[in-house]
Amino acid sequence: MTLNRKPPPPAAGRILDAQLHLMDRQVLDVDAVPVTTVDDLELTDVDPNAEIPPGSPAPVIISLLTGPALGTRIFGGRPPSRRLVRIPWTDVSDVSVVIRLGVSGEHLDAGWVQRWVRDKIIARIPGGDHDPG
Amino acid sequence: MKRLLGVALGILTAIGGFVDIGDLVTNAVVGSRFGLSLAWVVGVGVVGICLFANMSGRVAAVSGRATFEVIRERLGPRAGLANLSASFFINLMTVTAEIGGVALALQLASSVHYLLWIPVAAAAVWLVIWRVKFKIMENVTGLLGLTLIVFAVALFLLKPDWMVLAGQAFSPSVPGEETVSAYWYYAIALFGAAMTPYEVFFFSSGAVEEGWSIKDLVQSRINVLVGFPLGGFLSIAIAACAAVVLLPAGIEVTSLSQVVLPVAEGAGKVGLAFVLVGLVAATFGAALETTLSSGYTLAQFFGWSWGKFRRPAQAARFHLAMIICLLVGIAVLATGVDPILVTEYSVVFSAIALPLTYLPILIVANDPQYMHEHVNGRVVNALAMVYLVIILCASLAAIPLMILTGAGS
Amino acid sequence: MILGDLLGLPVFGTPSRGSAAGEYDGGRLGKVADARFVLDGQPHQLTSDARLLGLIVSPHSSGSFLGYERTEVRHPWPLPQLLRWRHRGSFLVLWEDIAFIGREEVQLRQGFTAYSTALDRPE
Amino acid sequence: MLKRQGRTRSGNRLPSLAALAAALAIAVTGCQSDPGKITSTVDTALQDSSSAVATARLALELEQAGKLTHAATSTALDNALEELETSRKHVLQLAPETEETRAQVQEALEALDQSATSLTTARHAMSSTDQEPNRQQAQSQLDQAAKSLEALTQEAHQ
Repeated sequence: MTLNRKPPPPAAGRILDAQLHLMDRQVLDVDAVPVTTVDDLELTDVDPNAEIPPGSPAPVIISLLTGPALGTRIFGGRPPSRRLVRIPWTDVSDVSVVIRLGVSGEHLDAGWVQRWVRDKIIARIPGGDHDPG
Repeated sequence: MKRLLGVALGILTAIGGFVDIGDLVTNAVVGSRFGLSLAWVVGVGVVGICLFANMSGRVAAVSGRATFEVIRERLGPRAGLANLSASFFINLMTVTAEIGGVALALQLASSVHYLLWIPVAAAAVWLVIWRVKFKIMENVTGLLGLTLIVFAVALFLLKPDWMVLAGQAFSPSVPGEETVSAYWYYAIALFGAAMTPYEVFFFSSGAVEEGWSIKDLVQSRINVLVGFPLGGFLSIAIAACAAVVLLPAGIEVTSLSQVVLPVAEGAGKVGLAFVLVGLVAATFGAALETTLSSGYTLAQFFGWSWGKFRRPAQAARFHLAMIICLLVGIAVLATGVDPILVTEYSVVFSAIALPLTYLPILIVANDPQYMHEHVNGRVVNALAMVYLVIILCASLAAIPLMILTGAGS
Repeated sequence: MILGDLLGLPVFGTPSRGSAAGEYDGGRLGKVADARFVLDGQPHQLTSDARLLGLIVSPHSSGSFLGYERTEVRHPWPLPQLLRWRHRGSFLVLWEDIAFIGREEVQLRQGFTAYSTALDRPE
Repeated sequence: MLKRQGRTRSGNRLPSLAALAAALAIAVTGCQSDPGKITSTVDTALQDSSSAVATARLALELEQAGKLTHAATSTALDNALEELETSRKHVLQLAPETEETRAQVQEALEALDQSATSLTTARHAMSSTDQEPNRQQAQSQLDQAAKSLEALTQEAHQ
């Protein structure tokens, strides 16, 4: 059973399980405004056709994925790489119950739908740009 | 006074959940056909919704996470999407029905045909969502909805035989002219109505809207313990009124106009005035609750920015989604479909979506990463597991019973 | 590489000649249930690189643990017990022991070590 | 392409959904011409109509006692009339084949027509300005209709 196996050698940094700590978590920008949910993760490539040479460096997370990645994760298939909407891992500042970014969502690719809906529709309706009440 | 107004969220949630148009009619139907012999279901439902609404409120207050974020995190995208589809579909049906309900209530007050009121009602709902502060919205609709207490007053004025009512309620049996499957169909409908998922979506999101934190945990509990039992009390009062006046007259409720007749008989025109205000407020409140819930669930599943505390432009997709929901609702109603029929189905469908909603709440309420020391206690967990089993049974039995009874007819 | 593609892939051992037919003898060991990362890579302004520490392989199900991979989460009965039973025999295999990650399968190196998946350090 | 558990599972769900939809469709449409179906349709129609007539009687009574507003009373009468029309439509759609069922449907239709007339009278009484005689007339018509509906229902149950 799980509990009887020996524990792995201690690691030097924080441990994150992808499914538990990262996938499907809410992403907030530096001003705590929701940006998206983590729909998938992109890692550095591993050659799928050859054996991994012993001692190769381990893959790292390059970016959080959103947009079409959700559809393919649910229904299968794979979007072309250029259609993936990415948030670079280097923008991530903290991983807890939510994933916080150290940058504003305003300039991220992941925010374009929000910006489009806002500029083309919502901001044009009277009152759309005012505080409620 | 502050404490008193502090329970507005609970009251609005419960009124929108327990005495919305579907429940008003379902309760009256049940009263006019089964007397109070199904009152126990309301009791079971009230305890269940208190349990899970309190949990979702606690999760929201401690971790700042609203319910649908938690659902997606724990169930993953596939099961999360299944739940989203079911919940969103139910929400949309209910939004449609509630707008129809506001229109029907206005027809009762004005005798202007309800189809003419529908655009007015939908526009009013949108304006409140677009411009009115959350706090004002919940206080006004919650307080006005309280006038439905007139159902209880009318019941007293009708001077019923309390022993007979108590007998029906406490030693329930299936009335002679009804079938056992119809009895259980309505039991599930009432249970589903009491525990409709949009109540926890709304309550937990409302807690985030109001910025609850750990120091508001007591507030959350008071909200739950005042709001939902009050909602349950109102729905039993409605059923009892129907049982006292309509059942002996051989009237089976099919429309809202029949629901108010017992109040008129007991409390006259004054009572009628109160009940009309209450009906408009309750259905309007439910329309707000379900429209907002549609936006909340979508936004939380996809991680969009949401909330009435933000400017609409800062939660653009959230507001756009709600506008589309309202337009769809108007379009459906314009076909002349009976709004009451719509909710009667939605209540049963909601029984089916229940397990996928309440399981993740229960799991996260036990997770120290979210809850720190505020995880569930043993008693709450034991009760919640019992309810999960009940919920599972109800959701499995819902569709077969619906087919078997021809939706209760 | 997209993580979603990796999750759920079947995991095989590498057949070893000569050794006694043990439990990891080239057969199918299970499916990739999760990927474990450690924040100890190259430091950046905001955070460090998240390096793939290893994969969690579950013999019976690649479904979610619903959060019960952490041993300190024990409530409410009987959910943790049920989920741990569903994932019984699951183990962590480190990156160093992974021989091959293809599009259809993952293969482990000969004589890899199966570690406990327990994750109960304070977060 | 990857083969995922979830996808095959959701693939299996489709046929069962289709079966469910088919079952629903059968339950809703039913079979129109068998005599048992006719009897139960007539039965339901009579029940719904007597409920509608009873509603109208109660509403008129309350209005005359000054307990119900004009608007609420007319709405109640409108709803009752709609309910009656629905019942009538259901009975009219029946295709009785035997002599016995034909007579049964005929009788029911007569009672439903009588109820509709009485409800229409009541509705007119509500909207006309010279009130009293008209309302009493409406009320006695409603009483009559209720009696014939009850007689028919009892006959069916013997």
